[in-house]
Amino acid sequence: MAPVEAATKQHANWSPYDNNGGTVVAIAGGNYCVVAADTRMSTGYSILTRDYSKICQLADKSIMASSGFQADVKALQKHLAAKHLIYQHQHNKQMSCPAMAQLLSNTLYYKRFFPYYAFNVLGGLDSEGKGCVFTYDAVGSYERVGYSAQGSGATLITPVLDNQLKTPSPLLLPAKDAITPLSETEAVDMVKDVFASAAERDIYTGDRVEIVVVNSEGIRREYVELRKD
Amino acid sequence: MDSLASDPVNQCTATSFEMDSQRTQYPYVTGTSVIGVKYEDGILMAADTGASYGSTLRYKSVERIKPVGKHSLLGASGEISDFQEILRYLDELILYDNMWDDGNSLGPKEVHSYLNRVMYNRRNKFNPLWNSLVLGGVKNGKKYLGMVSMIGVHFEDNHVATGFGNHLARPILRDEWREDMTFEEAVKLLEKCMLVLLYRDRSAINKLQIAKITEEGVTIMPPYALKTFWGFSAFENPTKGAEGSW
Amino acid sequence: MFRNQYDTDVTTWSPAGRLFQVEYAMEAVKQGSAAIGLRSSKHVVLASVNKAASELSSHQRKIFKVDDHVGIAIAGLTADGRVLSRYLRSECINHTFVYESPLPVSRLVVQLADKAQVCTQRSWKRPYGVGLLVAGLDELGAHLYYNCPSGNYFEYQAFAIGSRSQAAKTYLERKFETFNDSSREELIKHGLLAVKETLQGEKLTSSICTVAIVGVDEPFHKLDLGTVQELIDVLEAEEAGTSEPQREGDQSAMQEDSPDVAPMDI
Amino acid sequence: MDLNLTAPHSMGTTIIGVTYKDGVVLGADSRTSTGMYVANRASDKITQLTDNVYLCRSGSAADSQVVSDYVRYYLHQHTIQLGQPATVKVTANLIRLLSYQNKNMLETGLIVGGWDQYGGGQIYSVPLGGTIVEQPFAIGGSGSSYLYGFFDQAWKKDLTEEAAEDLVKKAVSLAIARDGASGGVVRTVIINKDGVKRRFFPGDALPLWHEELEPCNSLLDLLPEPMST
Amino acid sequence: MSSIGTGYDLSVTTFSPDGRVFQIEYAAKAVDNSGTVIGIKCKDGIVLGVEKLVASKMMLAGSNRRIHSVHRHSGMAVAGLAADGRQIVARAKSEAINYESVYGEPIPVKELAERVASYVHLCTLYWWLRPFGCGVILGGYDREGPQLYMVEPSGVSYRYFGAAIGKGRQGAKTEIEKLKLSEMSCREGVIEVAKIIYGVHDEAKDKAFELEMSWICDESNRQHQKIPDDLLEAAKAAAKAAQDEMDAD
Amino acid sequence: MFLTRTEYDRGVNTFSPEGRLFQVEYAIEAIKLGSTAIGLKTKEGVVLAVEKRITSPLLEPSSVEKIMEIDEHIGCAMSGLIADARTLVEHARVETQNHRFSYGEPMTVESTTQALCDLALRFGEGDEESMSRPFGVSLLIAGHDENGPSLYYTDPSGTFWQCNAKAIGSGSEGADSSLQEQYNKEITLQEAETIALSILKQVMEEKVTPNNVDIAKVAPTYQLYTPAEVEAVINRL
Repeated sequence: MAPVEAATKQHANWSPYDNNGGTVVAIAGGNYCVVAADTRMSTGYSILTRDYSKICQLADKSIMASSGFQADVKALQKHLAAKHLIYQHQHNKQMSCPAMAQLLSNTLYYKRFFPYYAFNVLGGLDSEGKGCVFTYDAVGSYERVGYSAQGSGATLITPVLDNQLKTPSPLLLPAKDAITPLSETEAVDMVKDVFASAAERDIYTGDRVEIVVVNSEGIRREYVELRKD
Repeated sequence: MDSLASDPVNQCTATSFEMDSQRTQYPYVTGTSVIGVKYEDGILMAADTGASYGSTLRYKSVERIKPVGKHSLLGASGEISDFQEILRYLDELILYDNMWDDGNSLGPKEVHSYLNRVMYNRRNKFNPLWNSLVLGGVKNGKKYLGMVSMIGVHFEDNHVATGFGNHLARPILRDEWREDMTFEEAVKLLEKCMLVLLYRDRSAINKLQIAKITEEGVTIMPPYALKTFWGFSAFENPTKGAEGSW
Repeated sequence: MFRNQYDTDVTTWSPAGRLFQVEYAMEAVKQGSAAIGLRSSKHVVLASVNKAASELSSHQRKIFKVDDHVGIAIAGLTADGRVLSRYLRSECINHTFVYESPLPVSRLVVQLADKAQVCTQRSWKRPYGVGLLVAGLDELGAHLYYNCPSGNYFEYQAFAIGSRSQAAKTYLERKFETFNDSSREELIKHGLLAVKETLQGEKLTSSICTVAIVGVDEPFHKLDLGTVQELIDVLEAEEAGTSEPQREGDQSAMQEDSPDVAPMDI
Repeated sequence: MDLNLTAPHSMGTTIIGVTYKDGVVLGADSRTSTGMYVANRASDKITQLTDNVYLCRSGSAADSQVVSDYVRYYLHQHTIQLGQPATVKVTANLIRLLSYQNKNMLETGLIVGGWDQYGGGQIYSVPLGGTIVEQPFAIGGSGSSYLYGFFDQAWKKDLTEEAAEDLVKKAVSLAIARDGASGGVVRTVIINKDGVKRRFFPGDALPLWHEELEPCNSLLDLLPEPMST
Repeated sequence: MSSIGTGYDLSVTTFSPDGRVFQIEYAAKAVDNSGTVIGIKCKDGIVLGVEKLVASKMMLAGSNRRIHSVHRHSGMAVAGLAADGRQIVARAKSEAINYESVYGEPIPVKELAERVASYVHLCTLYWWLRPFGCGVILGGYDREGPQLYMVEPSGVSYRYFGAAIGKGRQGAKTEIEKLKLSEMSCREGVIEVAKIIYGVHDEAKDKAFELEMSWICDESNRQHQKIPDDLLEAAKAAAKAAQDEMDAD
Repeated sequence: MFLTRTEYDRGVNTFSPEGRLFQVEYAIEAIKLGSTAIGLKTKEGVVLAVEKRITSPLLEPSSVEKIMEIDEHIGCAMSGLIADARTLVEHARVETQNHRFSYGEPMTVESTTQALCDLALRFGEGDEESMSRPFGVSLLIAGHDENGPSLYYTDPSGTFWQCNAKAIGSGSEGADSSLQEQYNKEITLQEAETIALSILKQVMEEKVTPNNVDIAKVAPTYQLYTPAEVEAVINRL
C-alpha cells in the first residue's frame, strides 16, 4: 500500500532522547554554596521556552541543577523528591547534602542501561555547614569538588573556573579541602561573568541565569539577564 | 516535490539504542500544528481540522482541540489514533474525578502533569504516543498553558506551538504577544500565525478551529476558512524584471 | 467471657446481621489512649494523650504527619496505625508524583476506608484495630474525618476517640457549634480543654499531650513542647479565674459512658 | 521480473462505503494479489459481521480476516448478552480496538458500514494505525488514491439508493481502470432498515472509461468481412 | 430462629437440611436494620432517596454518602453497611468504564445491574469471603429509557418500578404503590420520595437523619446528579408539612 | 484477664470482645520467662548487660550470644525466644547496611528500631510474606548517632519506647525498680557498668562470673566486653 510507505519514510525512526541544552554551574565556599543555571530550553535549533528553571531544591540544604534531556531531568527530580519525602517520614529529619549525593549516584546508576540523560551538579552545605559541590556523569559516577560546570556550555566555563579557582591536587598531603577561597559575593560575580561569556558562544545557553545561594541563613535566589538570540 | 526534508536536528549524544524493530512504529494519520496563547480572560487555541495519510489529505473534519473536564482544553498534533486513545484516558480520568462529586476537581496543571507522565512512561516502554500536545486552561482565576512532546519533554509558557508552528508561529508570537490581549486581538494574532502556516506548511489546510477557555468554561468555535492573499505582482508574473529565472 | 459462636471469624454474620469481629476491633480503639480532633473552616487541630510506660521511658507516638496537608491521630493498636499511616503517605506521594498537586483529603479518607473494608471480608485477615482521626486541607477548606475499623468514615466538626474519650466528646458537643469560625488559637485551646477532660483529674502538662495543627498556609506540624506548655499555662491561669465549668463536664461524662463511638453501621 | 509469489496475499484494493437517505451502500473490487500474481480474481472483500453490519477489508488478507473473525466472535457474545443486535458503533469500536492495540502487527485498513435503529446508516473508517472516524462516505485501499477527487466532486447528501449504488459502482470501476492492484468484479452491499441486498457486477458489465475499448470475442469479429474469398 | 446453634449457619458454603443458606439471610438482616433507601421510576427518569441516620450531632452534613455515581448516566443508593456498599460501587464503576472502553458506548443499565449482581453473588460462594451486608438500588438512563434495579446480598437483581429497602421498607413500599409513577415527573417524584422517607422515619428509635437524594432524568441531562439544593429544600419542606398534617389528624 | 480466653486466643487475627489480640499479649508474657537484660544510658554512651543462663557446664559460654552487634554504632540485648531475635537482628543489619549504601551515612538508632518493629508487626497484615505468629522476643537497642547516645526498648507487639534505663526478662520487675532508685542522668559510663551488673547480680539465681554475664557498650561504637573486662567490672562490685 503506497501511502504507508510514504508515511514510513518521513519519520524513519525516533529517539527516546533529546538534548534540551543549558549550562549549570556550582561553586562551594567555606560557608556558602552557589548553584546557577541558565533558563533557556531548546530542541535542535529552536528554543522551546526562555524561562525554564533547571534548579531544584531537593532538601533544606541541597540544591540540584541539571541540564540534558528535560523529561529525564524532571523524572529524576520527582523521583528524588519522593525519596526525600519517604526519608523524612522514616527518619524525621532532612536529608543532608552528602546523603543526597549518594542517593543521586545510586539513582543514576540503577538506570545504567537506560540512563537518565541528565548532567547534574549538586550543591549545598554539609553537616558541618561547609559548602559542598558534587558533580556527576549520566550514570552515577560522582565526586566531591570545589566547583563544577555541566551541560552545553561546560566546555567554555570549566577552563575559566579552573584558571580562577584551581583545585588543590588530590595527591597533596595533608589532603586539602577542595573549597574555593572566594567570598560569597566574589563567587556570585564570577558565576555571572562565566554565564555572560558562555551565552556569547553557546547557542543553547542564554535568556537568563538563575543563581541560588545557600548559606547558614538559608537560601537566596537572584536572576541576571543574558543574551536572548 | 520535497524541499526541506530534514529531520529536526538530533543532538543526542548518548548511546543510540538498538530497538526492537517490532516496537518501532510510525505515525499513519497525522494532524499538523496547534497553537495556544494566553490572553486577557484565559486561553485561546487554534488548529486546522485536517488529517493526513502520508501526503494525502485523508480527513478534512477531524477536531483536534477537545475539552478536558471543566477547566482544561487539549490540542494535539501527530498521530490521530494516539490522540483518540489519550482522549479516552482523559475521559476516564475526568469521569472518575466527577464521580467523586466532592467539590474537588482536576485543573489544567494536574491534567498537564498527568499527560507528562503518560507520554514519558510510553517513551520509557519504547512505544511512544506519537503526539505533541498543548494543554491550556483556567482554574480559580489562574491561567495555565503548557506543552508535552512525544518523548515527554514538557514546559509552560505564555504561548506555545507544536510541530511546524514552533518554527513559524513562535517568532511571530514572541514579537506580538501580550498578556493583556483582548479576545479580538488574540484571535487576530492566532489567525496571522495560522495563515503563515497555511502558506508554508504543506500539510496545513484552510479549515481551522479556534477554541477558548475562560473561568466560565470552554467554547469550541465551528470550523471556518481564512481569506488568503495572492496579490503580489511578482506572484502574477514571477519572471518580470528577472528574465531567464525560473 | 463466652459470647456466642459467631464472633471468632470476620467472615461470619451473626443471626442478627452483625459482625462481631469488626465490633471487637472497634473495641480496640477504645483501649488506646484518647485522641481528639476539631476544626474551624481554616484549621484542624489534633491532640492526643500520651501514656508513658514508666518514668524512665518515653511515650508512643500517636500523631503522624502524612503530607504537608494531611496528618492523623490514632487510637488503638499503634502497630496497625503505623501500617495505615505508611499507606496514607504513599498514596499522597503517588498522587503528587502524577498530578503535582496534593491528594484531596476526602478522597484519601475513602481510599483508607476501602482498604479497611477489605480486611473485614477476607477470612485470612483481621480488621485493623485502630481508629484514625484524619485532619487535612483541600480545595474546599479544612476537614476532620474519623475512620474506624469497620471501613466506615465520617466527617466531623469535632470528635474524640480512645479511652475516656466520652468526657472529651461531651465537652466538644457543648462547644462545637462555635468551632467553625474559631481562630487558630481558640481551636487549640478547645483541643487542650478536651484533652484535659479525658485525664480525669490528672494534671495537664505538655509531656502528656501532643498537639498538631494544619491549616490554610500552615503545613501540618506538631507544636513543640514549649509552645504547648505555654498554652497550658495560659489556660490554667484563665481557669483559676473561673473554675465553674469543670464540674459540669465531669458529671455528664460519668452519666453516659455509653458505647457511643460511631457505630459500625446504622 | 520478480514475481514475488511467496509474498502474503494482499488486497491491493478499492473499498468504498457511502451513506444515503435510508442506509448505506458498501462496495469493493475483487482482486487479491500475491506479489505480482493475482491469487484470486473474484474474492469477496465485503464481510458480514452481524445481520446489519458489514466490513470492507483492505491490506493484508490474513490480517483483515483475523480481525473480522475476532470481532464476529465478540459480537456474537455481545448480542446474546444484551439480547439485541449490536449497533454499528459498537462494531466499529471493536474493530478499532483490535486495530489500535495491535497496530504494530496488523496491516489492514477497514471500512465498517451498517444500519441500526438508533443511529440509522453509518460508515466508520478505521485506517492503518487504528484511528476511527465516522464519515458520510469513506474510501480505502490502494485504489482510493484515484478516487479522492472524484468523490469530492460526485458525492451528495441524501442520495437515493439507486444513485448511491451507481456512484459506488462507478467509483470502483474507475479505480479498477487505473489501479493495477484493483480489478475483477464490483460487489456492492446495501444495508437499510429492511435488511441487506447484495449485488454483483461482473468485470464485463462495468462501464468503460478513457481509452478503454468495447470488448469483443476476437479480432476476427472486428475485421471487415473476409478479406479474400 | 431455629437455625441458631444448629451449626448449619456458620458458613456461607453450608446448606441447612432444609436447603437454606443462613449466612446470606443473616447478611440480609444487616440491610433490614439500615436506614430506609428508596428508588422510583418516573416517566422521565429515576429518583433515589436515602434516610441517612446521623449518630452524632457533631457529624457534618453531606459526609459518609450513601448515594454514589457509578457512571455518567447511573447512580447507586446503598442500604446496610456503607463500607460494603462502596466496594460494590467501586466494582460497578469499573464495570461501566470497562464496558465503554471496549464497546465505545455507555453500558446499558440492565447489563450493569447483571454484572453488579454477579459480583455480589460471587461473595456468597466461598467460605473465605462473606456475603455483602448491603443491598443496593441502581438507577440508570440508557437509550431504552430510565430503569431501576435492586440488587440484594444474595446476588439476585430485579427491575422495579419502585423499590425500597432498609428499616422502613414495608411502609415505604405501601406508599410507593399508591403513587401513579407512570404519570409522574421526577420533579414531583422527588417530593413524594421525601415525604415517604420522612413518613417512615421512626423518631422514637432513631436519632436525627439526613435526607440524601439524587436523580437521573431529562432535567439533569440524563446525568446522575444530586438533587439541586432548592428542590431538595422544597421537598424537605413539603415532607415536613405532610408530616405535621398527619400528626394533626 | 485469666478468664476463659479460649475462644479468642487461637489465631493471631482474632480480636477478643474487649478488642485485644491475645496471641500478641501471650508473646509479651513469654518475655517474662526470659533471661534478664539491662540497659543504661549515660552521657558517654550506653551500657548493656545480660545474664546468660549457662544450662550445662559442657556449654561453651562464648557461644551464648545475647548481645549482638547491629551496626558499628548500634548493639542490642535480648530476652525471650533468642532464635526469633536472630531473625530480627539479621533484618536490622540488612537495614542499616542498606541505609549506609543508599545514603552514605549511618542509620539513626530510632530509625533502626522502627525498622525492626515494622518487621515485628508483619504477622497481622495478611500479606504474602506474613508470619503466622508474633516474634516472642524483646530487645534493648543501644546506639549512638548524631543525636548522641540512645536506648530503646521493643516488645513483641512492635511497640517501642525510648528509655534512659530499662530491664527486660524474668527479673525485670525488680530490676526496673532498682534502676529507678539508682539511675540518674549524670552517671558516668563506669558507674553505669557497675549499676547494671549489681542489679543483675540481685536478680540472678547464681553467682555472677565472666561466664554467665555479657556486657557491651556503645560509646560511640559497639564493643562487647572480653571476659577480662567483665571480670574487672565484677571486681568493682
